[in-house]
Amino acid sequence: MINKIVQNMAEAMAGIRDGSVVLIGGFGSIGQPNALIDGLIEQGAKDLTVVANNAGVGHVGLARLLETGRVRKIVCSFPRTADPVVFEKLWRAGRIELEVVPQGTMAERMRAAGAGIPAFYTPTAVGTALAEGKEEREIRGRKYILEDALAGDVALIEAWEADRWGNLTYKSSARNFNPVMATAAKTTIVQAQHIVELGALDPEKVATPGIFVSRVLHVPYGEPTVT
Amino acid sequence: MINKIVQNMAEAMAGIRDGSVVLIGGFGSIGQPNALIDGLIEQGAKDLTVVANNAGVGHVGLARLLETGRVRKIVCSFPRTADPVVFEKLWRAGRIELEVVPQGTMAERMRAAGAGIPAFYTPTAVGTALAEGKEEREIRGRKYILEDALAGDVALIEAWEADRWGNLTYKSSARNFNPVMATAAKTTIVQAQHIVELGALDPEKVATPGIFVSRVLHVPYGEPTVT
Amino acid sequence: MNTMVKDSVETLPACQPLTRRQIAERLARDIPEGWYVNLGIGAPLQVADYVPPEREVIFQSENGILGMGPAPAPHEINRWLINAGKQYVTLRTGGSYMHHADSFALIRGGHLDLCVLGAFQVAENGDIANWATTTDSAPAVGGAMDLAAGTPRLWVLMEHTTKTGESRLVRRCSYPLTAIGVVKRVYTNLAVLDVTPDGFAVREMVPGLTLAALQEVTDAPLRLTAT
Amino acid sequence: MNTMVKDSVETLPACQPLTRRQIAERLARDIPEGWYVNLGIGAPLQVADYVPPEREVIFQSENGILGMGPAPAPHEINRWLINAGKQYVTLRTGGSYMHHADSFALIRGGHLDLCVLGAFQVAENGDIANWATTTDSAPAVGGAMDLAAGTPRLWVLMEHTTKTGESRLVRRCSYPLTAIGVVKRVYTNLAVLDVTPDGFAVREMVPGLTLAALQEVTDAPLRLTAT
Repeated sequence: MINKIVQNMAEAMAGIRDGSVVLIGGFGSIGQPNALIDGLIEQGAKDLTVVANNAGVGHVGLARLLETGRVRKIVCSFPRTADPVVFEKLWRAGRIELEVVPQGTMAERMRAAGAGIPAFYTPTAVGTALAEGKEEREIRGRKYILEDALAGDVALIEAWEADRWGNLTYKSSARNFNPVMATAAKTTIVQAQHIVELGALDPEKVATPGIFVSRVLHVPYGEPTVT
Repeated sequence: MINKIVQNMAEAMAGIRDGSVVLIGGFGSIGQPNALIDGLIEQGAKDLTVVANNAGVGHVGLARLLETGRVRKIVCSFPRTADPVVFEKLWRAGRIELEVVPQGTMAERMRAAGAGIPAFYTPTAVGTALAEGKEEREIRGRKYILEDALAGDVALIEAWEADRWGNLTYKSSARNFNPVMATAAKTTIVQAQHIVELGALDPEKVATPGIFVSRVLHVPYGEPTVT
Repeated sequence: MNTMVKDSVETLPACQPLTRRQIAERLARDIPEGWYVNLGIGAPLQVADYVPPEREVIFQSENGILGMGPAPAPHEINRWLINAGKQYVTLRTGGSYMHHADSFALIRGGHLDLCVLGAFQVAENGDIANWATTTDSAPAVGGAMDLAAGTPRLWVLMEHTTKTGESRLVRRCSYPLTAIGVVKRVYTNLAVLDVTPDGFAVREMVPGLTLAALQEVTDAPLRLTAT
Repeated sequence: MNTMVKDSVETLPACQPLTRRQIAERLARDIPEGWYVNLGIGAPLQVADYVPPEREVIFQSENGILGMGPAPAPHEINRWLINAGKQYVTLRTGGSYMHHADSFALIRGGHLDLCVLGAFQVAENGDIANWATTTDSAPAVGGAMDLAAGTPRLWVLMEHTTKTGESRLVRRCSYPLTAIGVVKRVYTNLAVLDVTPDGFAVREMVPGLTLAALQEVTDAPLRLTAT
């Protein structure tokens, strides 16, 4: 019997290595898998590259991970938030590398990794500082730049419902980066608010099919706070 | 009030021009919008390029459209079926142009068109006859070919439910090419089995959001037959 | 015209510059029913407040909401439903959710009718600079480059000058670019201007203002729209 | 070894070649629980019949089904649910649907554990030819190239020789290629063979068959797997 549901955080985090590329879901704090991030801190992997839309707020979740000094580089679209104190300090001190990527390019680069597309052309960022060093090409009269797929070793994902095959649904705008990151990593680890019986999810409504999921941990944390 | 539901076939087909690229949904006859194809025949546009996974069966639907002689070229992955008599005759007589595209490349080329990606690299067809004339490039140690986006002037789509904003659901495997074609055409025309009130569709379950839909015609035709 | 520093708006004779809310209200009047619209974070988000609910305009938020509604009453907050500005919002009847890759595919694919962004500068060739001014804090681009490059109709909502009186409508942007040649129209506290192949054309000015006086506070050369 | 025409299988001494169903049964034994598997149309589809339901193997059909179940009873047919071979199928509990672009993103992205295809020829370097033999009828590739290029583990199920006794295991394919260097293992009516950097290695043969006798009906050179 396939059963991707793990019983504790240690099982969920098993095998994450130093130097891993870790994709972390969420847009701001909504859909961000804070319990798994805490588990990763506990687990101790270091020299990480983190891919996430934001760079953490206050001293919790992603910010707390950065604060441990285990993140060598962050790839994100918007490191600036209401309270990005941890990231800003590290960045100003030159203790973390930053790759700023347009939000849609970031999503598409991960989609490409999950879809077996090694590189694609895009109009986004043409003629801007973020196109520097990238191949530019005119196609049918318009200029584009070439962007590479962005794959993860591990994805940390937050979902609303999950079954033992790893089928997932999300709640409202908490979907955001989670489904695409699930497709882009070798190992996808999910924290789910609700565990449901196999067959309880409408086959027309599954947002991430279990094929993209490695492990599911039940984390009924309640309501997120916006930060 | 936004209302994409049209009252008759003439309204649905209005403005389709000679020389159009027409994307036609379906995999075999499942999810194939046969009523709209008949409407297109009635409408009379000619010199068409049709993009569809198959090339029609017997003398109905897509096969009937080919039989009218209005299709200059067909782009498809699998023109061979149990009874492809119409297409085979035309093709042997040199009266229709055929571009055979791997099924996944066909889907991805339309997805690219809908997603603003003009071209992408893919491993599919590398080293085969279908890669002839295409740019080959080695990326991170593997060979890929460059494929162009494939856009339509018109898409003909079959859906299960539709509301007045054009939000759509599909039934089972009748989803197939329909959602991706809906994103890839300037004008997307839908035949829907059921028209529902705005708000009746679960926001987490909408498979094609109305932004990709131009017109919806109610066609409660009942059950398809496999051919 | 050779200096960036112009007379500040406050010294303009006999006219009442619009407040930010009034600019939003003015812009909202030009959005017809049925358009799909993305409003950038900050001032542009206020535009939604001036589109009456009976005029169906469908707002998209790049974090995966199509059909975004106004802020919820405090007791009706869905804590998983935020907009791109990370404020609680609602979903309109008929709205739906999608993941980030699909959301930016929609944006990059040119499916929106309109995007409204704020900006530091707009150049007479349609270039926009809205994401970075200094290198003091970490660069943060978010979805601005995707929206600017992807949407066929980009309008900018901004003050005509900076607080120190420098024109934001310039011959060439001095700040880092967001996208090149994409702005179609600018709504400021003093005027509405089209970007044309011949530069800025003034469509309307606040009552009492003259073209000569507007030119005094504008770096780029202005002319009246041909009527 | 210099001619394609070999002694036909019928002349082999003292052994009973497997029927097609028996090859499918043999192959099914090597699929462990938990694998995601695509079975090509034709003979490979029969493999599903020999995986007992209690061993959870998840079958994908490229027309958008993940978790495909067996053929339905006649009174339980869902007419919108067909497999890639256009036969009625069922959805297993836990299964889900996706559109064609997502389905082939899954395939091309290498997420399947196994794909089983039929073939006309397999070469000792892993090349496969399975989509075209003559130019008599219109070429039809379907999803074969995507499956062959995208799946990390490709097994071929085929007769060892053609009806006229020509070997299907060859030094170099003479028919048009489907993909290059991708086949990992071949199951025939006479043997199971791995494709290795040193060519075909025989894992097992039907009882009574010798390597010398197998070599007699095989164009490519054979050796036994090192044990």
